[in-house]
Amino acid sequence: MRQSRLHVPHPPARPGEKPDFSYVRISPAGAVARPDTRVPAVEIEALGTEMVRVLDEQGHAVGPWNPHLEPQDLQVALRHMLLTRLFDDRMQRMQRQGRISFYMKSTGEEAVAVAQAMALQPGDMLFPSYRTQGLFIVRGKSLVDLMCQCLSNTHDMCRGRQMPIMYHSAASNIFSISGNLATQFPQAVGWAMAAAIKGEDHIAAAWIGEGSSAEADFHHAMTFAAVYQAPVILNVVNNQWAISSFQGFAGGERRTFAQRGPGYGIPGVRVDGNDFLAVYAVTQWAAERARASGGPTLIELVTYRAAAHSTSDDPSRYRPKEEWQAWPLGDPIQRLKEHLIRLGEWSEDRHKGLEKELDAHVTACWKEAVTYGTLTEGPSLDPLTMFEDVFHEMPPNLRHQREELRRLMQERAGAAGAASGALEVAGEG
Amino acid sequence: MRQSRLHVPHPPARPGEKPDFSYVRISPAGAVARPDTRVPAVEIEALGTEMVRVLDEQGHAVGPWNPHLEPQDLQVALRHMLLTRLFDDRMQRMQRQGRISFYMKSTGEEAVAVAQAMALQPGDMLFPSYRTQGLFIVRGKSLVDLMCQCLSNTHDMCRGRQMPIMYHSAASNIFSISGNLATQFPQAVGWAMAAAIKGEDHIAAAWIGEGSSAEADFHHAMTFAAVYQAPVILNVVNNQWAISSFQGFAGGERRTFAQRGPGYGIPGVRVDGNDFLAVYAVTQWAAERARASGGPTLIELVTYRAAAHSTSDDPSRYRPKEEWQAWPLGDPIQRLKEHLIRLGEWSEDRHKGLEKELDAHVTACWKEAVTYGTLTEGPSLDPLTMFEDVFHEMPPNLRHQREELRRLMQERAGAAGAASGALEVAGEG
Amino acid sequence: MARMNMVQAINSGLDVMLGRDQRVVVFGEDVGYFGGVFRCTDGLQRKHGEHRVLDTPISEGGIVAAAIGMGVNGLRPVAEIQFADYIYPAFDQIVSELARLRYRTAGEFSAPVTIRTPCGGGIRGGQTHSQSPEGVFTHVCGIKVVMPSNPYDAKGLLISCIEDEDPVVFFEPKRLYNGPFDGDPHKPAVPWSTHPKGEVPDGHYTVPIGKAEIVRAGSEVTVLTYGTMVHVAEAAVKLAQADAEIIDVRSMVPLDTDTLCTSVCKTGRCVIVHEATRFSGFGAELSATVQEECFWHLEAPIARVTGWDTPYPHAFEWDYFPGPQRIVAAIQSVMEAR
Amino acid sequence: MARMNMVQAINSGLDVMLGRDQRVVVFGEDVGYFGGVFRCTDGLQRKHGEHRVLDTPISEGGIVAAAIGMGVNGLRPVAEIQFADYIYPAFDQIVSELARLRYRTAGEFSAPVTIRTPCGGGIRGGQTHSQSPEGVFTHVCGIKVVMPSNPYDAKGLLISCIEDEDPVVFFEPKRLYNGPFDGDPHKPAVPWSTHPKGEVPDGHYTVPIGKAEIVRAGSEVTVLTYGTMVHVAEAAVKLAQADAEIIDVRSMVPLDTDTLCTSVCKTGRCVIVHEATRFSGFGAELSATVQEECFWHLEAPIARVTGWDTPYPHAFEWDYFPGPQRIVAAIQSVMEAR
Ligand SMILES: Cc1ncc(C[n+]2csc(CCOP(=O)(O)OP(=O)(O)O)c2C)c(N)n1
Ligand SMILES: Cc1ncc(C[n+]2csc(CCOP(=O)(O)OP(=O)(O)O)c2C)c(N)n1
Ligand SMILES: [Mg+2]
Ligand SMILES: [Mg+2]
Repeated sequence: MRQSRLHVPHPPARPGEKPDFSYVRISPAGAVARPDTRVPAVEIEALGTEMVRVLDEQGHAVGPWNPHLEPQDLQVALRHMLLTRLFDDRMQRMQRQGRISFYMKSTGEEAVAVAQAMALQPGDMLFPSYRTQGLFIVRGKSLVDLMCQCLSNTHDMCRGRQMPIMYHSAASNIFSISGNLATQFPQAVGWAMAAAIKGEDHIAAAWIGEGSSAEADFHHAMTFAAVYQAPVILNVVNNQWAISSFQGFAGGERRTFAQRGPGYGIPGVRVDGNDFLAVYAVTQWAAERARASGGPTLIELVTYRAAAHSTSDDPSRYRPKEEWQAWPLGDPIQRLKEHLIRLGEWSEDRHKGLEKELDAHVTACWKEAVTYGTLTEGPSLDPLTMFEDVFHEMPPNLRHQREELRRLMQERAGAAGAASGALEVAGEG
Repeated sequence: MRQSRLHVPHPPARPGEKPDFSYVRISPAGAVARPDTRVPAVEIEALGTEMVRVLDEQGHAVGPWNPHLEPQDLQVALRHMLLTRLFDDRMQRMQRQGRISFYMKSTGEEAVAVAQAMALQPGDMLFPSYRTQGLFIVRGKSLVDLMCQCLSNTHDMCRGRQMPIMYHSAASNIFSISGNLATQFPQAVGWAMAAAIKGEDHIAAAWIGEGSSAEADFHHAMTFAAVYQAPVILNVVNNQWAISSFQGFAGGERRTFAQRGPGYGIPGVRVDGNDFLAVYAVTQWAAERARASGGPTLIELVTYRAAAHSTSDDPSRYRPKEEWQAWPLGDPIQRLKEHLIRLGEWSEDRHKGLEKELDAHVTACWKEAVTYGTLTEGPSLDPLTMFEDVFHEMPPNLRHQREELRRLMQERAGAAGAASGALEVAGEG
Repeated sequence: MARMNMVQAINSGLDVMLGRDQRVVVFGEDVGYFGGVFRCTDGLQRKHGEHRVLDTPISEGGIVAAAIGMGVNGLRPVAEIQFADYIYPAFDQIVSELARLRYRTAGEFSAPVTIRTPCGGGIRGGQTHSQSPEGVFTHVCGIKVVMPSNPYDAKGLLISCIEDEDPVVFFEPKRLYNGPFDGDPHKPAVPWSTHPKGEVPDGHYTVPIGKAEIVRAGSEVTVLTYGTMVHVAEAAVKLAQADAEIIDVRSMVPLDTDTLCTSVCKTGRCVIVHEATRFSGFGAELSATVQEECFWHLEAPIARVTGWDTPYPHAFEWDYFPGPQRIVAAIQSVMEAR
Repeated sequence: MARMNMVQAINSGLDVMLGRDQRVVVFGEDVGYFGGVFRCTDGLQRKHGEHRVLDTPISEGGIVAAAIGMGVNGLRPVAEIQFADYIYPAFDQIVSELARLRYRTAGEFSAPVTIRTPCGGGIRGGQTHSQSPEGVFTHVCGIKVVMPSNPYDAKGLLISCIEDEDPVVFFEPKRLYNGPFDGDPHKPAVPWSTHPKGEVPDGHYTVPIGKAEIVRAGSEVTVLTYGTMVHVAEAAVKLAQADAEIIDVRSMVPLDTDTLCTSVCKTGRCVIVHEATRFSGFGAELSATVQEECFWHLEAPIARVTGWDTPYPHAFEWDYFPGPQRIVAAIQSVMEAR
């Protein structure tokens, strides 16, 4: 056969090679203009190639995108991000100890979910991905609840039906994570269309990874959002990796992901995803635009997946171990912390104190969570509940199957002992 | 409920209203620069908003995109386009007479398929849509073959399995039309990837309507083409309508369809689809680019669907009857004809002569085609063939079903008379 | 009470629900201004406004995804997929999302979406306008699947679907839009106005999901069928001169096992008829269920009469279609067994 | 001859075919450099080059579409869908295109694509990493469907699929990747090296598509099953102390009806076991077919042991999984009938 002429993308570095992020185009902090939120998409295409940044190398907040938040707000943000990280660390450890079956960290990307959730209103509906646990933390979902989901225990919001991290919270206006990539993107658009149809002011926001942007649902979301000018913020979190595939395999070699927007007539904004202030400001901008019937915005959040893809993954097989250290946009927590110190509103001591406090909080939450059972020990959900919620009302075939399982369980437990307990449950579904 | 804030696109005119094509941005003929085919996509984004045009109002070929074709080639082109139109007209009449079950015309869009097929090489693989019959005509597929397909008769290339117009031709390197919109777009990319993997020089080209660009497969095609820099030309035929939905419902209100390209890092070129020379030139440009490993090109061909969507459709229900007359880019056949006359290479008389000749040819072809049977009369395919080609080799269940049908047919025909005929067929599959 | 064909009945069902419930929105390709390629939504946009009766991009996946989001946000979306043959691009959204949302969120979220889609053959539509993919959806937990066989049921069932808390795929046998069809394409078309089920109340009423209907009572053999084939089966039963009990399954999920199996246990013989291909079609589930429930009453093997295991061929429509001849043969073989 | 687990056997099958046939290309998400999330393609890119073993965008629809185009252009694509749960975005390309291409072009075009995809539960994967969607594909005319239950068959069948002129969906029961699994998650894992089917030739060989295998001969009852459940059924048969004939269906389309029905006609009793949900699952087709062919020999109703009709629940995996207890109960009830 003749020489192949196929172009096959290559990441800048594989294990054993020197990390190289020269492909990431970075604008200086403060350098990108902030257009009015009513400006048509066609006039602001540069936002898709530049990178909105507020925090400079010295930790100052500079330029037109500075959201001018109060120090208290920044302290709250720092707390949320730190809590997210400590929660992630703990859960990963618990997975390693065999207490939960699986986990996915958001380490290095905490600013994305935390800043965006803070910039939105409580009535805005969030369509999370599996790496936006910060949304739940900002919206006040208790860690115990999140842990109970990961434990599939008696307090599990999913009643044992989902793998760990597939949270949701109707009360917090956060939609459910399914495990199927990108599916929630066009659903968020539908939600936003409904808000518009009802004449309501709430907007929707959705998150996917850059790798997932190759799925059909990205296109569905963009098309419907553009056609109906739906009040929605569509976020692509470009953390450079999709399991072992670098962002070039999703089409990031030649264009930014934000640049997909203009092709649909949707503004695309590229932002330093590790800059809390920039992420906050850009989200606020897009939200204001959407709320004022200005239509959707596509935001690309440039960040780096510092941890393994999941507890099932070993990134040292496909990327240099020290890539995270070489990442030019740093660590979002470190950067916000330095900014607060620079403002005179924070100190290393206070930071250590906060870390200690939050770590204790995580410990306390975990202790409480496991009292509600784990996947293997302690109180556990009644397996007969598995037949509920398939439909609003249980149809006959599921009733029969539930009875069959009940009999099998009784048989297993030894008919005598189990009978009374199982009969109690019978009233339930 | 409060006032809906949803944006619902509106076509410029509905029945009873005055046609209004002011939304179609038209560049003067000759005005758009022709970049070198090796220029990176990012430098030629303007090609997505401008409109490449060669034929001016006076019928002169002007500007850098003039492909400088020989008059003989232009005469061949005119012949192909005219034949396409006359073929369409005849088949529509035959459908009205109940001779075939269905038909779709390409009236007003003939330049698209004819110019593009002429600009490509015979070894290039074409992935047609149902409105690109001109591809088959340029590649020399006989009208009789096309008619036999529409008649589902004994010579039907599809052996009675497809509705009319779902042609294909392996010998002509034209892929099959399925009826499912847009599916062939990413298949063409796969074909082109294979060509690249094999180190071959052939390229692929595919066509979809602007309405179909909303399907997932558009995104699949664009992503894979961009990632692997596949040698493929992806054509969106924007004929303003998708059955009753104007192009705004596919996202055409704010951007051109060509502009989708740059978001993926793919050049997007917008061309006057009714200007044979411009379509030829743009296709040639994209083909040269692809063949030289320059990767894919997205072409938007701006044209107008002059006829009904299909024989099942009545466009007077949803658009002004006189829209076609108001279409600012005219009729591709008329325009090429005028150009040839202006060149001194054609005349009204010759045109009339050609029309007559081609019409007679169509008549002759039809006469021949019906000798091979129609859906309702004359010789017909053996129904038992319907079990073939489901698989390469017929599995047992299909053999049984074929036997069952054979028995039923015998029963119907009256056991005695039919038996011998049916036994003959038995040897076949 | 008016005489309606099935298109009018569906239109009326949508109209009634758009009028009664502000949450109902109706959308799909060519559904809005034009009123749908089969005219099922004719006039509804004019009457209820273009924000409640909408055209959409040609994107079945996007249509269902948007419907899910709307359903989550409190609307009652009724989405049209122009042909059931084109429902597959939406398959992931239906299977992975719509059907599972309530389950995976333990009831916190759900989307009461109705997906209407014309199915079936007999209209010279070839392989991409004739499919009957209902069987595939019946294997998906969490989604209901129904198919009416007449205008009265169409309207009543559609209203039930829109009011139901669960998602439903509502299949419309397009061969029945204009009249009952007895399987003989050469006979003149019969309009619904001549059929008792062409009498349709103007206002609101429901036909319950999950209930089969005994279309013809009989004692010798049970014919289980749905959609277009109900009428073909009726014609076949007349030809076969058998005292058959014909049951219109109507609701595939949930399935009215009781009605079905009570009948078969009574008659001891069963013929299952559907237009879809045979292998792993819904008839397989019907057969398996009946066999499990009625084994000791069966006097002959359960027979299936279905489309052949090939794509739907344009030219051989009437050799492909499981018409009266094949049903009669099956009834006879089942009756003659032992 | 080497000892291989199922991952190694699949890897070896791909390696052999990449080596023998320049037309073979292997691709999918994380398949190239990394070697696949289950390591089935480990080392293949290094050995055969990155133009024949490729990573792809995360786009199952695009993957299958590209495979079709490549197949049409003379290659023999082997595409991986990372989990069978994620095959639905490719459903339209598989059903409407891949399966129908040969038919609709009367054989002029075809695409000999193999789609490999890990399926099934038992790995704490919850509802989106445990599904068994094979049944849905068996209803699609024009595509073959196979599922091996051991390393030897996995490699031999995979090679047959790649060499086959028709498209095939090749399901890999991921619970079996590292060892046979008898249904008891509390027992220590057993490696394939202890199992006779863990002996796998290094080079080229084939296991034919369309042939079932009698895994255990017996006379009292026939157990029809495939994939992971073959081993669970073997364990159950031991527990039940029944002289059961266990048949590994292996190839669902085409189905080896002869082997299956010969056995049931002999034993007169039949239990069907699969992991997928029951309603309209592939067991329904098996039951219907057996019933049609063996009716006069059946001494008891055919029983189905399957996943419950719910999505696959993470926490209740072992109450959901149709384990030995349920199979034993079914065998006993079938044996005791009458
Ligand atoms: C439809 C679908 N295909 C494949 C997968 C398997 N998968 C899970 S995560 C992942 C990578 C996603 O990468 P990206 O979108 O960049 O998000 P990130 O993990 O980087 O946050 C893949 C392929 C899936 N969950 N769903
Ligand atoms: C997947 C799919 N969805 C819907 C249809 C029904 N349909 C056939 S043609 C058509 C309109 C297509 O419009 P466009 O892509 O603009 O092409 P044009 O007809 O204008 O050439 C529709 C909706 C289909 N064939 N396939
Ligand atoms: Mg990523
Ligand atoms: Mg169009």
